Amino acid sequence: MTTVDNTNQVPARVGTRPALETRELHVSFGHNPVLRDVNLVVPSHTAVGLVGESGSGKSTLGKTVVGINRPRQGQVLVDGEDVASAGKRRRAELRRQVQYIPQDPFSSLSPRRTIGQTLAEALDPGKAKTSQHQDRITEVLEQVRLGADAMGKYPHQFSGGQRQRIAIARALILQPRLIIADEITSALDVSVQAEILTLLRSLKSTTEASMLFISHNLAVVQALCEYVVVLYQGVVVEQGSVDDVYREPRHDYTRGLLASVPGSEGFSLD
Amino acid sequence: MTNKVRALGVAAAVTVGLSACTTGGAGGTGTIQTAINAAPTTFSPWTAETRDDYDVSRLLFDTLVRRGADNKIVPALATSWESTPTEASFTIRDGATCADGTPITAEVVQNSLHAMATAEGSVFRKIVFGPGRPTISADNAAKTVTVELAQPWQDLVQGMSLVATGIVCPAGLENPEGLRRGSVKGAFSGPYVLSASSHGVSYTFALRKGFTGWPDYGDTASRGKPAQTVQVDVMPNGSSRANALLTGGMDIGTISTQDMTRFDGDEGYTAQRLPSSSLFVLFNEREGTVFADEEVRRAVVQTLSRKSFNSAATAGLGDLATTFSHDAVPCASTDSSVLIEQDVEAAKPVLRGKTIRILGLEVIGPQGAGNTYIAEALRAAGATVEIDNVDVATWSTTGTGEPDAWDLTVFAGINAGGTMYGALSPVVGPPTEAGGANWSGTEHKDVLAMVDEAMREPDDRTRCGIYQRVQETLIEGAHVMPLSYLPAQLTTRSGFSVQVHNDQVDVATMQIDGEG
Amino acid sequence: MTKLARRGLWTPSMAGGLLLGLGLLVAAILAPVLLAEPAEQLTDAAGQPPSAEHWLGTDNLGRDNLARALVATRLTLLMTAGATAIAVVGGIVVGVGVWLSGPRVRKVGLRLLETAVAYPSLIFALVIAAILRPGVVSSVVAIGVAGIPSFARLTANLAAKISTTDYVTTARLLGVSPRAVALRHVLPNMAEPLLILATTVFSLSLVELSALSFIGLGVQSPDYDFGLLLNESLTQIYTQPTSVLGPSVMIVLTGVAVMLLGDALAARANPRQGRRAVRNPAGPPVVEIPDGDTALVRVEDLRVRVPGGAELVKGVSLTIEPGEVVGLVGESGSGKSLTAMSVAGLPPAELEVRADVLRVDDLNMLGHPDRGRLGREISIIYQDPGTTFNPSLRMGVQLTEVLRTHLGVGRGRANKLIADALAQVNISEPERRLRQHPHKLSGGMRQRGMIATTLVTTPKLIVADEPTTALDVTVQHEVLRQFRRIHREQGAAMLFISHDLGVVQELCDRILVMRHGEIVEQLTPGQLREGDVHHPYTQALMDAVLVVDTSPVRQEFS
Amino acid sequence: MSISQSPHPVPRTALRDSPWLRFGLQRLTGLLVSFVLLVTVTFVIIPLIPGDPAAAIAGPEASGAEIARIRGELGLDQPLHVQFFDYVGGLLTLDLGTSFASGQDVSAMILARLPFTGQLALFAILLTLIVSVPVGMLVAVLTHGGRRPWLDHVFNAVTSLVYSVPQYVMATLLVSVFAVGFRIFPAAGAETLLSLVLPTLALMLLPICVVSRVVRRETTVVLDQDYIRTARGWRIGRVRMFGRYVLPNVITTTLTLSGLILASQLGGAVVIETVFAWPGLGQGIVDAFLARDYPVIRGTILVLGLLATLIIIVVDVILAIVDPRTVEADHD
Repeated sequence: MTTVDNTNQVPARVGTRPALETRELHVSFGHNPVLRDVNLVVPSHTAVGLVGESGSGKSTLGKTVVGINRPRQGQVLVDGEDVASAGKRRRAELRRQVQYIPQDPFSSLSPRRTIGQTLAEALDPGKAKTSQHQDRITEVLEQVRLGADAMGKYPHQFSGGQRQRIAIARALILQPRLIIADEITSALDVSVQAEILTLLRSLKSTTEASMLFISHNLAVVQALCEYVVVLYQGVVVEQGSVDDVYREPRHDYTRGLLASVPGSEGFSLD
Repeated sequence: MTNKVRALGVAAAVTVGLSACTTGGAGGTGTIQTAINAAPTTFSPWTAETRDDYDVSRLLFDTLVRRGADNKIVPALATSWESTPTEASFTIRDGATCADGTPITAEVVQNSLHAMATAEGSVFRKIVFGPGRPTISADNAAKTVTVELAQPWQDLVQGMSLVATGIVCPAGLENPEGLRRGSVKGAFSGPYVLSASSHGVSYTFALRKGFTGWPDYGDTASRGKPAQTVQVDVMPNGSSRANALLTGGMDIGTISTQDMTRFDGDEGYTAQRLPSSSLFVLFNEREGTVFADEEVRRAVVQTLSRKSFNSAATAGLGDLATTFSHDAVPCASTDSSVLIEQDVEAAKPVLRGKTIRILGLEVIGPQGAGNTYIAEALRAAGATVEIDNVDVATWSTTGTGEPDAWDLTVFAGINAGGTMYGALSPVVGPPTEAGGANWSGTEHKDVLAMVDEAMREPDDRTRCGIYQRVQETLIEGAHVMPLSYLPAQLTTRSGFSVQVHNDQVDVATMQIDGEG
Repeated sequence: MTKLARRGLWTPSMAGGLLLGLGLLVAAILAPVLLAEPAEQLTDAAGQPPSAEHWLGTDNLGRDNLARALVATRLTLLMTAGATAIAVVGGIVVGVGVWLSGPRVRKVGLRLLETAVAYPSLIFALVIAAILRPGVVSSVVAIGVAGIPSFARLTANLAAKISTTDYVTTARLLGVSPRAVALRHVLPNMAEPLLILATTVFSLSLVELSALSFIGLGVQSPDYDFGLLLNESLTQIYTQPTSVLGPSVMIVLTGVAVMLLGDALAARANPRQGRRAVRNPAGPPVVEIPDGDTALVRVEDLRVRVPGGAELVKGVSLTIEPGEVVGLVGESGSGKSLTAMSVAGLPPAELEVRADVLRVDDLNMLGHPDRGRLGREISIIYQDPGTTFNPSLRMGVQLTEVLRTHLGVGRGRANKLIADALAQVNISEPERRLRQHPHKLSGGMRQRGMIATTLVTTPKLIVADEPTTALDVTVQHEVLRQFRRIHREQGAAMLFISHDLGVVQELCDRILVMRHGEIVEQLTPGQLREGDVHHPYTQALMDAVLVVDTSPVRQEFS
Repeated sequence: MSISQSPHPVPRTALRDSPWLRFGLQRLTGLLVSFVLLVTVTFVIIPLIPGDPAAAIAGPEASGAEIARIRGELGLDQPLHVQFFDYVGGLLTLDLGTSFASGQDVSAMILARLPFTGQLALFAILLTLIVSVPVGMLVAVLTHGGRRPWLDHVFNAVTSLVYSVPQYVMATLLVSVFAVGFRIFPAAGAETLLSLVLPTLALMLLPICVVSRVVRRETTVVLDQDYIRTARGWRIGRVRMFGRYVLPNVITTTLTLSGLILASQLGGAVVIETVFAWPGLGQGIVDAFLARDYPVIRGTILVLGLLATLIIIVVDVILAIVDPRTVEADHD
């Protein structure tokens, strides 16, 4: 089922609109094309892994989807709706349907705001009062296995892994359609990475959100995702179900990726 | 601080003089370093406005006569003269030349004086010639120039000693703009030519070869020679000048700040304190203002102490004034009994509840301390006082242009003409709003009539009697209150000299002494 | 006070600043009430020299100089505070505003600010003061407004850093309005540096206000501040110097008080404050190696601690045989890096390092061994977050450093050698790379560059501190291959640190697992592969290692 | 396998994409914009200063008629827009007009003063750098990592103290001690090279405090950088470490700051110039203010603005050469 061409091979769930779809997306910085003709589907209630090395454009894709970067061409559809052509208010609503978790847990939380304030701001960007949303905040903190007492604390009182949980909670609190997790485990020790992955897996079954999981490590993707999209030099070179792609990689680059995880079959230092 | 010193350029500062009266030969020697406050505003003698302008013009342009001790007129370019109240004729020295070699004939002098008498923008025109146009004629053969006046004007001969009547040679008359900028060498008739200049920074004057027309002040002994070069730097800060003098960076200079006392008892220097401007209280007497009422003016005068003011404004270094002009001006009153006596208690009831707006010139004492004294004294006497200490430009603008904005000011009279008539100008005659120079707003027709009478009077004693009445009228009527004379100190390093006559440094007597 | 001391606040700077500041405040509050009469009443005792009655003499209106200097404190402090407030508030509004506006406005705004900052601010103040007519309010406005551009620029610089942080990006994505972003995120996070800058602005305003007085455009009588008093008396500096003393001393004291407070604040804001370098007792530069001790590196009972605080490495002992590759594994904070850096002789200066034995070959790392030998024999490779190379130097200079400094190789030859080495570690166009600055190279290339240096310097020991952690897996793979290769070719011993058991098990001959400053288990790669581990912590680390499963049945992750 | 190499080798760009060209164009545009702004703003704002130039020229003893005549002569009775177009027209032919007060050519007046100020500012900034860079670095190194806390406090206290002394007090002190007291240096004027010593010294002290504090702070920051740790690992000598690894990274901030100080000293030396009777631009503009000499004020402000911008550009170029990332950063 895997191909090397750009045909969309991740199937949309029958009867439901995909959480995210990109159509012929082109992004460039100055005159350097970064993404070319990217077609991508994240079906409802599904985790899709987006893999590629640094500079392959995978983070750019994530940032384009949430609106940090502007595409030069192509469409981003959230819940079947083109974000760019939506009205201003609708666009804001669609944007809130897509939540973004950045890589570095140390710079993603404002050092001068309590966890409660940070989460309240996500719920209500206008007022950001903790008191009005106490219940929801407690609830989401519990979802990421942090106590309600975290609410009054500041980021520096938490470890990297805990901060990443808070960042996840901030993404979850709006009950979004899609979460874009941009290398959220790369800056963590492997042991912490494992904890986060465990958390994400359990969240898959308790929340409705789909996930676009960006990583450079195929092993991590395998631990979490049903589908995988391989990006190489701004182009999707391979996509399909994790099982299919891992078992029968078509592209050299994918094979290289597979063989570079230490301990995996085919990994060798000679 | 700069503006303080700068304003003293307007309100004070007698600076450089040059040359020696009895040095016959053409030979000059060495360099004299001196300073002026600010860049000269003009090199044309007729339009000279600041003391710096006068000094520079003195070096460049000769005048017919000079004013010596006791107001005695002495020969310079003119060797002799005759005068009546309406006419004067001058005999021109033989062999005088312009810087470009043109002989200075009677006609050259006639043309120059004519140009001055018709020049726009010379404040001195009236001081020298009085109202109306003079007729000037020359007789080349007899080497005489005759000035006929439209009406009697006793100050005419003295006026011919002012820088403003400096003789401009034909080259300068042909090029007025160049004359103003100092770029026409042939225009100069005086002992020096401007040989180099960096405007606003420094000016170099070179002694003219063969110049012999030094003024003849009489028997004043002189051991020295004029300098071959006079180097004039622009140096606005009084302390800097004092420092330069003390460290040998300057030979002759004028200091008007408290730095004067730094030379007290120092044998390496000759220091001479001269009144540079006369300070007096001037009231805005226009109708409807608080000082239209003589009683209120009198109360102010009764409140103030000249001594305390002098202490605040000059640190006690100035002399107390007995009239509104320098005491060296011909016919100045020296009678302190004319002054209204201090009587604070009598003044209090009158001043209570009155609002007085003081227009303070900030150069009267450090940060306008003199004005502060007046304000505090009036406040202590019960008046409500508003005080605004401003720089010279704003002071002039407000004083001449905004009669509704002030009630009282301490006027700093320079009186560059050195005549009683000149000293009177801010208080009598047409008010400023009518195009005149009178700040007080009242014309004083009676005083004007007396001045007119004085100008017709050929006898000096009688004339001074009339002027004495004029001063009494203004002082006793509390139109002005004489305060003190702002001192400036001519300081000369030993080995150098400059002559002072009649409290004025002749702008032409700097010398390097003896062996040099 | 003890509380302050505990928070590291009670420094001499803080003490001095507070003391002076309080004194000035007292003067500002009390002097105008108590000393109004001697300070303002005209008396006949004008221009008097210092006496028992008038310590600093009197001015020309007979007022007491000392009283005037003290009374002026209030107005001076108020004016300076006012000017500072204008500069700071204006600067913040402009600076943050510029950053929150669109890219076009921002670019133009920043450029204009830059020019405005370069403009002589005193001239700027001069114009404003002249237009407003000299006086208290106009001086404050003039100096305040003239200070806006530089404060705005500083604010913009700080805001620039903050506005690129993830939390600001996230807040914007969440739809938080720019104003709220500024108020909630940008401002609070630069409050501290701004406060410190504000103290600088305060002392600068103080001096500039008095300079304005000097030019004659400051406060006008009858009001008086230090500047006016100073200016009044400066004309007497040569004749009655004591009159200058009051205002100048007051100005200097005020300035010093504020600067000291600023310094104290800055010191507190610095996270490294409170670090105190430790003078570790120095042993001899070399030690004798007992007969029969074949180890290249021997560490016995290494203890590293914060002086008077926690022990971070608690008695570690280890050996590395010549040519052996030893892995040191553990999570962040387990003490593995401290151990490695102690071995390399570069522990953080503020830590206390003790050991029974700590040697590399015969070099005593507790002493001050010969620099040349250290440089030649021990090579260190760090984690590459993009900052391990000096950004302003070309790669060639940096990579040939050891060759030229310690091996006496000339520049040309060193470049040639390193270029060959780069080619060996698969770096294309090595000559060009050497001429490039570090930021032009990818992380993998930089790490391979580092490895290449060991090819030419042939050290006895390579200490690699998480050298692959910041790299993508594919790049990590390549870098690991190069490690293996130089080990094969050079036979250097290696201390390899990682938090990933998966990484070390492929490379190392022996693996030490560290936790909480102690070595909890020692393993061979074989044991690891077979899962023959005993310590639960090692087990947990093993479980955390993810490998790609390409077998038909999906691996279940628990 | 070369997958670890950059997938986007930077392609050879067209000239219009050259970062250096962009950099140059941007700076030029900036220069132009600030110049236009400066011309307009100064033109409008200067006449707001209370005090009539004509009254200032005529003096207090002049008559109302005389003042009115002078106003006409100066062209002040013309509508503002006419004056403005005259002024701009002059500027286009590089003519700054003639001084109200003296009738001299404004550009000549400024040119006469510029070398004095330039000399003073350059000397001061050079010496500032020569003194404060080593001092700042030395203090940073000696106190790094919490060593020698006493030095830390002494450095802070001394720099605070010197920083807090108003420049004119410092200048006056220097004069009274070294010129009037010991007679080592001239007290005033700008005749000899020796005349430069005291003004330069007076002008330097404050920047020395500022710059050495900044150098010290920056050095501390640099010393904590990863690349210094790397260089330590190479065990290179102290001299090389500070010369090659610390200094270039400290110098960027220092240069920027020095540029700003240099620019601001060109006009900001007003106070020093007054005390030392130094005939520079600062003194000139104060004189012009007092005389309400609009053309000179405007001309000086304009020239100072131009110089400030030029200095910034020069510093930018130097920085770009030292650290090429700055040019590329502009590219975004």
